Amino acid sequence: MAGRSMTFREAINEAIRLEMRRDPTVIIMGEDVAGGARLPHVEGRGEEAWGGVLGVTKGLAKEFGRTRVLDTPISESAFIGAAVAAAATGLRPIAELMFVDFFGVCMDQIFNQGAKLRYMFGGKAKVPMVIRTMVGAGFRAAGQHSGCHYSVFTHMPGLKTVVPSTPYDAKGLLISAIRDDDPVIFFEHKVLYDMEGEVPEGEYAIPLGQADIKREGRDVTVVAIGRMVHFALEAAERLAAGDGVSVEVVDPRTLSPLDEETIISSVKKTHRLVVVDEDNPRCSMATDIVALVTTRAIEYLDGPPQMVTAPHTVVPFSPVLEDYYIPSPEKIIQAVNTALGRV
Amino acid sequence: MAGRSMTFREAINEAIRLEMRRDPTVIIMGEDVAGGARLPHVEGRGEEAWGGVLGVTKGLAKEFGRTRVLDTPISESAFIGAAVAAAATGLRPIAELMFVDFFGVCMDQIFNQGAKLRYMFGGKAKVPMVIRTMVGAGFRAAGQHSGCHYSVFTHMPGLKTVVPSTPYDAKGLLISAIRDDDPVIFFEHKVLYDMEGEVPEGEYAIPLGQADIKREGRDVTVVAIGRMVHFALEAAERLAAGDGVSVEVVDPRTLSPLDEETIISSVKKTHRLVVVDEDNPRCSMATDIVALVTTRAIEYLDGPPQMVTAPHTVVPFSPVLEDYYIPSPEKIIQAVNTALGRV
Amino acid sequence: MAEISRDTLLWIYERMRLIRCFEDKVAELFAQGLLPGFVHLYAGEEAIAVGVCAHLTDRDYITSTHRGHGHCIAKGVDINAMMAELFGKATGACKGKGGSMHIADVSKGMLGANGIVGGGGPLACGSGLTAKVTGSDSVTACFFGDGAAEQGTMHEAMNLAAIWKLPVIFVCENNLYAESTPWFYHCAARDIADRGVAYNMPGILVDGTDVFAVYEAAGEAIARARRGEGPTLIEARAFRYYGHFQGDPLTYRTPEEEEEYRRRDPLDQFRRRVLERNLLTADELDAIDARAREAVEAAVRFAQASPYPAPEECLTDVYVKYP
Amino acid sequence: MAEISRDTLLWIYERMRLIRCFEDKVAELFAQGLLPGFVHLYAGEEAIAVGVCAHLTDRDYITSTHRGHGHCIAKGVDINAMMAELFGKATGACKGKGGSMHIADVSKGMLGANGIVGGGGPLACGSGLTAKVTGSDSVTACFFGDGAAEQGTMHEAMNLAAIWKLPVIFVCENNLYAESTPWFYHCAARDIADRGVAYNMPGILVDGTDVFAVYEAAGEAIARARRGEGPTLIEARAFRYYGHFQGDPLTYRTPEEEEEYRRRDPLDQFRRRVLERNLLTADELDAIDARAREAVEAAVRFAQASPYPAPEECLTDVYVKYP
Ligand SMILES: Cc1ncc(C[n+]2csc(CCOP(=O)(O)OP(=O)(O)O)c2C)c(N)n1
Ligand SMILES: Cc1ncc(C[n+]2csc(CCOP(=O)(O)OP(=O)(O)O)c2C)c(N)n1
Ligand SMILES: [Mg+2]
Ligand SMILES: [Mg+2]
Repeated sequence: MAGRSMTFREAINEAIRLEMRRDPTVIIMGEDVAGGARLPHVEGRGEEAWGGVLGVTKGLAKEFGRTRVLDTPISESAFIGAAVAAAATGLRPIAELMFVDFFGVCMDQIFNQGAKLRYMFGGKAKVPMVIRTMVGAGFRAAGQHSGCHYSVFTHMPGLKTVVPSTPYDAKGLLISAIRDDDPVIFFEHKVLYDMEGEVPEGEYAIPLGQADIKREGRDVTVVAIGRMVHFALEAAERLAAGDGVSVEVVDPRTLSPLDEETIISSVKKTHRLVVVDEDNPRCSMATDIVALVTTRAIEYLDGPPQMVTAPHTVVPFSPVLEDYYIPSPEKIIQAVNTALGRV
Repeated sequence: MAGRSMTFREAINEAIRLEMRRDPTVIIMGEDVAGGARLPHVEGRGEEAWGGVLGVTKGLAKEFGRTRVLDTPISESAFIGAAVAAAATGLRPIAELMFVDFFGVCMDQIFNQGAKLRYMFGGKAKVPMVIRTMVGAGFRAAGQHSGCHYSVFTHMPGLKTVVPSTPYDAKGLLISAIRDDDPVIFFEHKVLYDMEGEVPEGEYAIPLGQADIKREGRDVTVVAIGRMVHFALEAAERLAAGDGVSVEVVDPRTLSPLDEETIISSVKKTHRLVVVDEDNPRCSMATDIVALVTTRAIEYLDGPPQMVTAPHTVVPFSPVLEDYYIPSPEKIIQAVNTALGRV
Repeated sequence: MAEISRDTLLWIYERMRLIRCFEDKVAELFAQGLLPGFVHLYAGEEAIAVGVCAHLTDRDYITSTHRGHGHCIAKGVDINAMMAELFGKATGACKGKGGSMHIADVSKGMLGANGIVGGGGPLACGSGLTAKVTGSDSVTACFFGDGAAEQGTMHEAMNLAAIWKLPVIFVCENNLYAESTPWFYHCAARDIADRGVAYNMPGILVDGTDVFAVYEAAGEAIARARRGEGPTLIEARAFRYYGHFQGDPLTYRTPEEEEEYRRRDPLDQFRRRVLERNLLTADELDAIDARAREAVEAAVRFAQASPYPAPEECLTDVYVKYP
Repeated sequence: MAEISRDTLLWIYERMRLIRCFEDKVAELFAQGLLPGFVHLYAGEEAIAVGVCAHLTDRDYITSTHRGHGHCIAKGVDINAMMAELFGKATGACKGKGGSMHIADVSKGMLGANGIVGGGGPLACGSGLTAKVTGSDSVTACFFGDGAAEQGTMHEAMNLAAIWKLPVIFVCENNLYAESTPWFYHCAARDIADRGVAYNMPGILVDGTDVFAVYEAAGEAIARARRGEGPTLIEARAFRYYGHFQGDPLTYRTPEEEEEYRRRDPLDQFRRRVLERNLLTADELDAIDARAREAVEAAVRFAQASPYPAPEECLTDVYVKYP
């Protein structure tokens, strides 16, 4: 049914719900994903206390019960590692790492166990699991709750990484992630949860490794990730209105695998590249995409690629500082102008 | 005294020893850095059982005693976190993370505590600590003991990252790292430990953030990291001998801060860039350096930059597979030829 | 209780009241939309931080949690700087860079609130290690929640402190919940204090609403640590009055529980007991209440009048020197 | 002991002997420079893996450590495939990609040796969770070292298994050292088994050189787990005969210790006891010894005759499908 609008949060919830209905081996676990475990006045009534810290998993415990929707202790290594081996022994677990900033307490189970198990076992095992995690600045959540860091996971062989930017993509990509036979890290930008968008009913799967051209254009290719897609679209709108510049906005949607061809084709058409990434700049997706394009298609570039990223700093708390930290539509416009040699 | 030759292992040992003599607040801790703790026939005699798993810290416990040379349990979070706060309260700890591959069990203390403390406290604290860790393939140590992953640390604001390639550099950079007031991660390539080289006696400090041109050349700039510097030099030698190609080999030595100017000046001179990195390719130092050069000096490049890296795979065990995994002088020669448009 | 000096009694009440007033005011400001981000409030748990810090000087250290305001105040951090930090102002304890979850003042021995559950355990070993290596008599108190007890870092830290006989005390603030998850679900142990056995250290369970009980248990543990006899684990049970964070619907809490904790309010308990025994007078206590309220109002005025940092301040303080 | 069937007794001895022969042979091959990388040998600890796995079928799981050969053999992994793996051959259990520290055979319920100390604890919760969610009666045994007991992951895993009542047993192989560090230094607990209290689970200390003791304790724990009553912690003390890895100078070990462990050799103990009680005959045991030796020789021949993988095999098996 076209025309049905829902939030990013609801789209994610629906993807999980549909997959849990379809496949009894899909389970979900994390801190307070239901909430109120073993409290008679909550669990006893088939209720949940929270449904996730920002309500994303609300209603799942009610529908699927506490055997498939598991509240966990604050033991990320234990429950993410449990998801790895549960996946290797027959389940399709979804584990929630509440904020990506917490990866440091459980990264071993992610990159050394989950990601490498198949390879180290000579291909004789698979690990069909998903880790959902929140990323991004904008909530004044300060230095330990606002990072992106998907570069760290994209760097790691054996992991797949997904960063949806719209409710539609979030649902379709999460369905694919759950059905995928490899470990997938699914990054949800917290500022997007309340964003509304069209989301068809029922199941649909968006293949991992397929970029989406969010806006077609001729003059410059802007590759933007996650929340930055919207800033890029805003910048494109303003550039079109103001100066008649035609910006193509490419949303890779998945970072590993990366749809290299779509990015390169776009640059071959526009001859200009701007990469917009909310992550810190060093060894980042921004550098990754610039290196991809310049090693493979430098001869098509009419000028230096531009990167618009967060600075090489921790995320600050104060609104004035955080606003300075986050790439803005203004900075994107400026970078596009620079790319076009207009400054 | 010039002309004195010692191994990379000995150079590191000497750097620590000299700094511990000079500054009583320098301590060192890690698993078996002395060995045999509390065994009467070992510790009782002022001896050590191991002096580090590969003997790098041998003799330190004997000279400085067990209060300053601390064997730890296999509790990397606890002792690296302890190093962070010990640094914030007056010591200069050196903590040994035996293999970088173990960062997943303690990364939170490194990147969320150690690296961010100063920033989050508004500059009102400092964390003068060093984490020494082993990197690299070549020992047939397989998927969980052979990684590089310095990109992950270079990505993180607040950390400094150092990858020495020679005994001389190792000593001078480690001395700087210990004296530095910020947290420094010091990556030691295990295959280099037995490498000999000239190392002056006494203290000398090589500033962090200064690249070293390991070989001057005119035709192409090869930026190589750690062990790869030696492969690049070998390739340069063979290219000079065989085809008269003049290769400039730039060793950044520290990845954060990165000596951008030396790299860019070299490219401005040679007009060709090859980056050689033993790490996995995605969101790596290779992409970082390519992005640096192409965003800032693309107009000087006479052709696409080349990257020679490990593949996007786990490190395999079997010698035939591992040898295929590691970038080789041959692959560097091929990349140089491609950069020069000779293939 | 008899051994507690008048000055200490006054200090204890003053700090507990200051925490309560501070937290109630923060709740109010937050509800009015005046504070950015989110805040975790300490109201209801005052007796724990204050009962422990009553034994500490500026040369001693504490490590803290996401729920750190109470620890800060008990350790003597300036409330003007704290309030300004919550507003994100340049005059804040961290120049506006840290916010509620990272307030710190190393000069007061306060090693920072911490956004990572269990993050403070290893840090406590570090200040403990400095004391040991330099031969100072400084002690570190490590505050952590019941939920944090399930983090691997706390296990590692308690074991390390025990084998190295570090001058650290571990204070588990069991406020019955980790977010909306009750502690009896997330924790397999019968009491968290039982885990002392796992590290061959004393494990003491105290009523964390009773500042005298906390004061006594902490006093012994700190003395033991100062004597070089190693760490102690104290589990202090109390209630948190507000939601996990401000805005929490609190669906997990029952009216009975609310009633119980109101009955056992740490400030009321203290008042009742010191008045019963004629240790302090009602006037003295009322004066403290008034001063605390005024101090918090002044802190708000200070914070509101303070400037925001310049946006470019975002870029400083990452390193001491870079390159 | 009386309750152990003849078949089981034969199986136990055969597995223990096979492990011993395998490890002695690996030591020899390594010394000859025939094996790449490094190996951690299980000789001396055979009674633990075998005493536990005697209760398990292919539908049960184990998680293992860097010292995993013994666990593999006890769980029924083919020794030809194991030996070929150590040589890095294409016929290896992991096609030469894993090596000693990552040998695995999921079809046998062996979830992999593990290069990360403490890495197996969380994994054990995972196969336990699959059993629980799917309602199977499968049990998981999690082997870990004394050194691993100090990793946060083991704490988290034991707590999680306990609160979820997962069918997992935790078997701590206390071989007295973590590398060169004695366990009484790195571990604060009086016994590692004491840590059962921290998770409200039974904590049992057994002699890990006595396969009957291990068999009995593991039997009870596994039965308990199968009944859905949750996990048990078993600490089994034994000795490792070789260095931490092959090449270790063993400076930390005393002649007295070597003498003691030779006296308490698990295979000798078993032999003595079954012969004393006439449960098996010397001929039977000798025949097993001979078969084990021959099987290991055959494994070496198999491995040596096997081809190396093609170099490009480096690039496969990272993903099931990519993109
Ligand atoms: C490692 C980590 N995991 C999860 C979180 C999210 N989180 C913040 S507070 C909290 C609950 C903490 O419970 P507890 O330790 O009992 O402290 P309390 O809030 O009750 O004071 C959680 C899960 C976090 N900050 N860090
Ligand atoms: C997380 C981690 N830290 C350190 C190491 C290095 N390491 C390998 S084995 C070992 C000692 C393990 O001791 P124990 O758990 O007692 O097992 P044992 O070797 O005695 O069987 C260490 C420190 C590692 N592999 N993983
Ligand atoms: Mg709590
Ligand atoms: Mg051991």
